[in-house]
Amino acid sequence: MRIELRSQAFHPWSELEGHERRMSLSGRCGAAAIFVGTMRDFNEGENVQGMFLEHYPGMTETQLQQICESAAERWTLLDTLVLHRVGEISVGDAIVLVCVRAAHRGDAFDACRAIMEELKHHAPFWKKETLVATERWVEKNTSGYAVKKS
Amino acid sequence: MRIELRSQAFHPWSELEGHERRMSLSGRCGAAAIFVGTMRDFNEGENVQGMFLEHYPGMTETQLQQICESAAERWTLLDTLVLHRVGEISVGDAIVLVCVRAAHRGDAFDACRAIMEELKHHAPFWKKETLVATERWVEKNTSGYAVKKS
Amino acid sequence: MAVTVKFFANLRESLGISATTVDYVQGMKISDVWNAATKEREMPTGLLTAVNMDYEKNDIPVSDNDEVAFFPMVSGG
Amino acid sequence: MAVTVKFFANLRESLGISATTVDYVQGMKISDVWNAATKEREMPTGLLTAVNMDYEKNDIPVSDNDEVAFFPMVSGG
Repeated sequence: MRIELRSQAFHPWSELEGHERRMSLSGRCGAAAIFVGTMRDFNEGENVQGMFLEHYPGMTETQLQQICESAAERWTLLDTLVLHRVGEISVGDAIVLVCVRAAHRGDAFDACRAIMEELKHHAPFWKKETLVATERWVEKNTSGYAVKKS
Repeated sequence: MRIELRSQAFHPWSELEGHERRMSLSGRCGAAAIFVGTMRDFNEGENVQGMFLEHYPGMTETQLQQICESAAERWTLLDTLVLHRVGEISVGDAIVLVCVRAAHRGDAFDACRAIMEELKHHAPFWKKETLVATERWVEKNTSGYAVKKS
Repeated sequence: MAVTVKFFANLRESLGISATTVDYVQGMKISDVWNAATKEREMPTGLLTAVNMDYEKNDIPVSDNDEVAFFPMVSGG
Repeated sequence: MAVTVKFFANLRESLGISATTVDYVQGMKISDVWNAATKEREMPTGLLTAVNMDYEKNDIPVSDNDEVAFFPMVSGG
């Protein structure tokens, strides 16, 4: 289990490559479920030009740790990686990377999803978006879905 | 949407890197849900030393295409990538890579999961495992979960 | 006037045939194709069937030049 | 004899304070910490509270040297 906050841009595929090399599970791992959240240039109908991601040093790491430990108790996992950006973020930057490896796909999928949902709702991060002419704090999470197609 | 069968080993992170470069969604993409299935050295209690993955040329590609199109109708997606190995496979090799990109995480997660489940149950692939002293065809899919912890 | 027949995986191995053709007969169904191709072998239970690369669950009539495939449960991914 | 108080995000901006300390008084609760730290400002609805970096939903008593944090709904990931 590895949890890191990053104040500089990171590259998800290189991180996965490096993590896998350091933490090889060859032969035991049958499934990796990965989520990468990246910064869009729009949110709730507005163009977004940049973002500041505030966090609570100490508590953020503790909460992420608890979230990953709770997933490891609930599902049968081999390894969990969570990277999360903090500070100034540009459009297209990766904000969060979660990679869960397990022997079986159901465990990997369920745990990766649960970690992301818990992170969105409980990890102390706050996004301040820079709009064209102003800034705003993001005061709620989205449901995670596009507006339903008819 | 890109679907490919590969007869040679592929490296999931390099593939994701290359795919993202060719099919950039910068700014529009908020979420990538990725699944990588790799070959374990055990299955149903037995040591597995190698595997041959048979497929039905033509039908396999058609079925994968239909599976991805059906996901694209059901969820709001930006892009789908499916790579699947065929032929001789070694322990630790990636067997399948699915990457779904969307504006929102729920769409990406649900579609990635659905594509994998459909693929496991409907795409014409057959695994023949080489055990220590013998070979066997895998005649059913697993549930995708480890035996439940008590 | 022929129907192409394909077999995969352990079915291919147990029959010793990967592909063959059978004469097309007006009104012939999937089960007739099986019987012609396998010399009336009993069809194993749980077999899947595809006609022209699409799954087909019922014993429907086939057409001239169709490709009919028989195979066991799939196990990819 | 003090309690550390922290504020985050738009709450930090609107109060103009990121961190402060208040005197610890025997039996003081989270709401007393808020009142002491904000000079009795009304607590916005929907605020989250943490004591020593763990979420706390009830207005429980705090202890000397505790760290109490107030912040709006989170929005990471």
